[in-house]
Amino acid sequence: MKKLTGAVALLASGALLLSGCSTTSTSSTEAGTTAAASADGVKVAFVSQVEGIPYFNGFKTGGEKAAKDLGISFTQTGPAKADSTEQVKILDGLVAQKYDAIAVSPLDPTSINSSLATAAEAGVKVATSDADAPDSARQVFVSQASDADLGSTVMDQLAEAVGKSGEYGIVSGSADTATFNNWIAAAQERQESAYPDMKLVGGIRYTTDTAQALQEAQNLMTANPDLKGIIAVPSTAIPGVAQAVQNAGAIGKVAVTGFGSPKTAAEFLESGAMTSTVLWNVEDLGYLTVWALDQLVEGKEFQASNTVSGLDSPVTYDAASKTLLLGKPTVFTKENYADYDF
Amino acid sequence: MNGTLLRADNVSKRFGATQALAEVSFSLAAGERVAIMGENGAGKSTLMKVFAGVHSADSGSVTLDGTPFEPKTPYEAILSGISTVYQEPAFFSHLSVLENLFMGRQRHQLGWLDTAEMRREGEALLDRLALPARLLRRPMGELSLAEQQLVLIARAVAADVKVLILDEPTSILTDTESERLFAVVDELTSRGAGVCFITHRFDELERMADRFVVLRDGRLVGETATADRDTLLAMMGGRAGRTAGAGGTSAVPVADASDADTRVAEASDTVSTSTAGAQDDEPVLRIRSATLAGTFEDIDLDVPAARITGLYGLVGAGRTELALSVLGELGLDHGNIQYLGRPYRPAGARAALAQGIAYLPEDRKTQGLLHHMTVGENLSLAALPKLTNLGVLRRGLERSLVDRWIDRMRVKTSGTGAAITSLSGGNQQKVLLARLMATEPRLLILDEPTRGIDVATKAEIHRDVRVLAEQGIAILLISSEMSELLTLADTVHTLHEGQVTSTLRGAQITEAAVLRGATGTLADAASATPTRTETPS
Amino acid sequence: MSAATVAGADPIIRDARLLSILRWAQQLLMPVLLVVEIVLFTILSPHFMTSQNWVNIATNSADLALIAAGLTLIVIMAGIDVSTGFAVGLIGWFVATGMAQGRPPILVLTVALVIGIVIGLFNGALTVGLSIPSIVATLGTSAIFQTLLFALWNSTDVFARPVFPWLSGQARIGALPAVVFLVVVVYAALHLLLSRTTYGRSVYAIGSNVEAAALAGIKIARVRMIAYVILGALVGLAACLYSARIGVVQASSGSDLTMLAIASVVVGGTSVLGGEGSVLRTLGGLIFIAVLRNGVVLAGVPSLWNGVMIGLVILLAVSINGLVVRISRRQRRSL
Amino acid sequence: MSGILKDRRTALSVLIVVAVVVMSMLSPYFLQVGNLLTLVQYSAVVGVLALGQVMVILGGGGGIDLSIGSTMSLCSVIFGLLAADHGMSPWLAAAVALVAGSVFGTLNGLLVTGLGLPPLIVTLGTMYLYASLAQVVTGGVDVSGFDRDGFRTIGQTSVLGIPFQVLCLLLPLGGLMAFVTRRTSFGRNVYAVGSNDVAARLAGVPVARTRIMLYTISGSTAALGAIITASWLLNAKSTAGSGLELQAITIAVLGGAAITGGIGRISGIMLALILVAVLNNGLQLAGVGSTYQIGLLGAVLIGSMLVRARGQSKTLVA
Repeated sequence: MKKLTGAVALLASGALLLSGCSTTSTSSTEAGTTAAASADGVKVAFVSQVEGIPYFNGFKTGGEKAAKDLGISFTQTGPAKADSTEQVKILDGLVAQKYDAIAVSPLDPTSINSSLATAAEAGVKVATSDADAPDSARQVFVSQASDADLGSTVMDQLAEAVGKSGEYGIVSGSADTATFNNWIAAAQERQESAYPDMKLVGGIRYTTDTAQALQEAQNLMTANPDLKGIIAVPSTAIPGVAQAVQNAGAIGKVAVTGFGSPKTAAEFLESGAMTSTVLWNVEDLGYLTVWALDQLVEGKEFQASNTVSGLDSPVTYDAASKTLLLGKPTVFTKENYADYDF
Repeated sequence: MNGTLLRADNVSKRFGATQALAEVSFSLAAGERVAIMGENGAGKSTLMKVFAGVHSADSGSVTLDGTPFEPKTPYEAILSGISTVYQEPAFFSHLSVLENLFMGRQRHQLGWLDTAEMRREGEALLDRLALPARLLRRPMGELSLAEQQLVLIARAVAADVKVLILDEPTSILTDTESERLFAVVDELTSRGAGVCFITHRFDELERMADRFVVLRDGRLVGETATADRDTLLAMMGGRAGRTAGAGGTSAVPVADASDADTRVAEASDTVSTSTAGAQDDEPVLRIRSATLAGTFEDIDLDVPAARITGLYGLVGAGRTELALSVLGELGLDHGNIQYLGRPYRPAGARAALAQGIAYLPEDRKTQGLLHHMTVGENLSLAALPKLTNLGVLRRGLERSLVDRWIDRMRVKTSGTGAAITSLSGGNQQKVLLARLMATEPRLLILDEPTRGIDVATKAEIHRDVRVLAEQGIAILLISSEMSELLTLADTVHTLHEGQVTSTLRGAQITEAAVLRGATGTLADAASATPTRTETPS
Repeated sequence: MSAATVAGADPIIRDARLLSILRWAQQLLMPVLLVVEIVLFTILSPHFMTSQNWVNIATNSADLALIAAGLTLIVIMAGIDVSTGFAVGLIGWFVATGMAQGRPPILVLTVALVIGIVIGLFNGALTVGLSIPSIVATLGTSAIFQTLLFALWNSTDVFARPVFPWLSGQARIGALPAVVFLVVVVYAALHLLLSRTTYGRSVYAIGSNVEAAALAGIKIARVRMIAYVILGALVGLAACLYSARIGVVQASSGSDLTMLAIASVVVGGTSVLGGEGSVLRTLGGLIFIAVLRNGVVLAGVPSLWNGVMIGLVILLAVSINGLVVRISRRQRRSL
Repeated sequence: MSGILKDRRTALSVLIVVAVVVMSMLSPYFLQVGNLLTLVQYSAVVGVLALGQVMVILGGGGGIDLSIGSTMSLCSVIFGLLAADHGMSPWLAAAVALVAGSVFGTLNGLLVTGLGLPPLIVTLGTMYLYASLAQVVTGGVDVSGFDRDGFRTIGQTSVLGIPFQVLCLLLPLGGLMAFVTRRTSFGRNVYAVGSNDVAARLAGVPVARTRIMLYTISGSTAALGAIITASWLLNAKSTAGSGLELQAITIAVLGGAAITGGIGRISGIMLALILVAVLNNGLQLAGVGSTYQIGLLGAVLIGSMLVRARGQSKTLVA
């Protein structure tokens, strides 16, 4: 009996292990290399903040498209959970694999600096994209939209939905993600200057996952019966907050907007629990990032305004802050979300 | 008497170097009460555990009701009708008495407990042993040891029992409680069950059993139908010639001196002759009116240097607790202890060791051995403070200390790096004794130093202890083994229910006197301390 | 059994009385703390004592309640399971996927229960069959479940409709959410199982003294295995509730439930050393923690303080427990 | 064969060789010197924590420290706030953080031994407590701005090509622990207490003091982990240590420490650390995501327990 159970357990754990491995080899989410291997062997890579969420999937789609257009090879990878230590490890691993250029979306502005410096010393072109590390050795920052633009856009959306007055709350992601904090700060600034009749209640609620976001949103509504709107910051908070509004039967009473990919928000845009979500065209951002990396590898200078063949509008470059700016934020609503696949 | 119920033929059992049972044949008839007698380590418990399914015999056969009986687990034995109440019982201290009574054989329908029925039966069961019904709901762990014992007896009786085995059931029971037990036993035997007792109490023998079987060193050495104390003692100790005439000045019995080292015997003689002089000296340890509520009361005890002071008492008499209180591991409600002529406050085993008081614990396995460690590590543990330099071990020093003691105690081991578990029980015990000796103590408290040890090693340990006393160390020897005390002790104090009942010196140390003291029957020895009135519970 | 215990007369009985008073205090601790907590929050926030808020508390902790109930059985037997959270996430993925594909609800529910039981059997095989310490075994399986969930999730959030509408906490029976009745039924059933059946007695017996239990003929491996299966089935059920409540399954789904479930059991007063405890105590601990997590937010304390409160309550509860054990040991005069 | 299996260190060495061979086949970059050096670099933090954890486990009595990750987080923010916001020299702040870590550890030890509480639950409580306190004092936001006085030396420089934190912290600490456990009376006491605490007490070993010390040590190693991370990332986070407690326990058990205490060697822990580092890094290079590494670690943990369970049952029966 004992031997049998032993054998069964051994088999089972072996099977689990195998299934884990086989899934890995078939799924190409975190380390997919575009089929179009380059003739000149240029390899570029991007380190995301967290593996595989729809947002970074969209990024990858764009990046792969650019790699194909440019005839280079592109790899995207990232940590399983938002953890800067993991991110640094991954970056170092890529340097060891002798990539020509690497872009990172750093979780915080300092952690990766030394690794970026080491990479630059080793002759790797380094860039930041999606989020910045201003004091690092990065040669360019590919910015989706300025923090100020994003913050004010989301606040404008909310103000419009609630009629420019009343109480609102903010449910954010983990407190130590710099970009989230920047967006929130910008949104609050916009509210104070443009919508004095609106009032933030309950402070900023930090959450780590969807379940917690759900509870925080619920409690916000309970503690503030007059609450008219909620801003949900990252993609993990959006389903939780919207679900809470939906569960409470408060659709139409409490407006939800936030920063999230249209796919994450789709259900709720459709049901009306969310009025809109603000982001940028992340596929374009991926495209631009790979293009920028290629430019660096080729040794080409950025112009004040660059025309990128795969993108609709020209991209501005600020030489002082070494920043490429994709453009204005995009607002996704019930009407247009279906056009985007991320 | 309707024929044989339980029968063992030529049963042998060996544990390592110890022959626990050697070709023992034994039978129990229906309706019969048999007392199994013998000294500690004689094999009584082992024989009973073979019946109870705890051990399986190496050779020989057992039959129950005429059919071969080879229980693989204790539970199988219980199902076959053999119930056992062990000396150190296993029960569920968190659960209520009711749950303890019925664990494993609850009244139920499809797993659904019939609590009302069990409560009725439980009350009846407790009533048979004169226990109040209110105990049923109390957690077992909150009962007194005697109550726990009675509940376990009730539990054993409740089963459809053919053979009931009781291992020292009455040692912690008061007379009234014992009487209830006997009444229940009578009832069982009248219904055709057989009962086996293991006991040390001579005063109840006639009340207890129809037949007496004596084991010695794993062999069945005699049977008798009369509870004649001298005959039984003679069979148990194999020293018939001595017990009656133990009137010499030497405490070392002649019979045992033959297999002891003559040098030691001589030494013992010198010690004995100087007894009078030593009496005037300040004892190494002087205990006055030591009391720990509910455990022992008003104990006066002197442990002089270069002497072996014996403390005899049955299990539960409070002997180990007294030792632990002196160490400071258990509390002391009041009392006055002097050590080396100065007031002494017990502050734990560590402090005691630092002052030269070493304690050899009763239970080698749970209180002595470091199972995962080597012989050397086990041996040097207590002496480590002396073997370090700013906390760093001085390995050379440690090795030479270990080698010296292994050599001196003649420990049989493949090396100091051998696992302690690879040694025989006797050699493990020698290592533990060496551990204490390496600290160079002034006072050595030995608690059952030879329990469960083979005869040859036992003799060696006895010789070692004597040599130690000879070197001037004060030794307090706690033992429930009569022959050990008779062989070694210069003075014997008997302890009964937490009180010193008699103090025997030299010629006064006879089995009869010791037993009288330990069983609470009025001590008649001249030097006995006045017995206090017993507190009924 | 310690070798150094001894019987005495009156003092022991007196000590026993003192001890039972302490035990009584120990049992009253949780209700008293709960009342204090509720009064405090009612004063601090006008929105706390509202029916809507209580409904929120109840629906938000229903899945946790189911896990904690099952875990209580394991803990009474001196075991532990630190894999429940990711097991919920893993099963939740199957539930959400099944519902998204429009499978019949009853089938989805059955699949959830079956996977839960398989997970329970797997944990059981490792700890019972192969005698791996339960903390180590479930630490390992937790990592494996996490990875499996991640592999299945494969970067795609799965949006789930409730398996049955009443599982989401929306449906009411009278004024109460239907899930509350589910929780009550599960707790009542487990309470009866523990207190009124031979199986329940065996669970306590194993936790109290394994050797004595073997001696009493209890089939220890089977009893422990069944407990893991019960926990597994409850985890499966909890996964249905969880995915219905949150509405989405992601890579980290369920991860926070593990420690909260253990905390509920412990705060309730079930001893991790085994032999003592009940699902009713767990329910008390669970309500305490759920109310705390809710009330702290309503009272305007930043959510970052949550852990401080939970940590302090765990330490308080376990300290009182420890004090009782310590005093009882002193009274028993054992080493 | 069973004799070889019984010594965990032999099995681990074989596994390491196998893993290195497999990994170098999976990725051509694996066996390059630069990679091997970065490989060990990441082991420093979790290695330091595992060394603390194994001490607690060795001490027996159900000893385990679930709070080391949280202690690390709390020490990290204490360090960060002192060095960045209060302008203290980072080295002095690091010293303060070490003291703070040992205090947090001692608190665990006092609760466990003083009140005789189960370590699993005590450290579960302090795990919540310390992690939450770290969040509360910083408001959850990272602290940075202490890159002064050469503080980055610890995490970002190399000596003789070997990362500083490995050569000058992890290896010396490992050596020190090995020395302490094998060559000092304290170490002997640890094994004695873990093997049989009643026997140890009766033989004059200060059981409570020894156990409290073990928690103090594990608290200090957590603080050391916080300092290394802070220097490496130049950023002090309130979540710096989250999740590391489980990794540390895993490495300790994988390295041969019996969860019941009294058995285990520091050398085994170091080997387990290398194995885990090789697996993590190799899979990273082979493009396997870090979540799969977690699963593999879980499977290795269970697998290693199977070997132990079989080996042990043999020795126990004998």
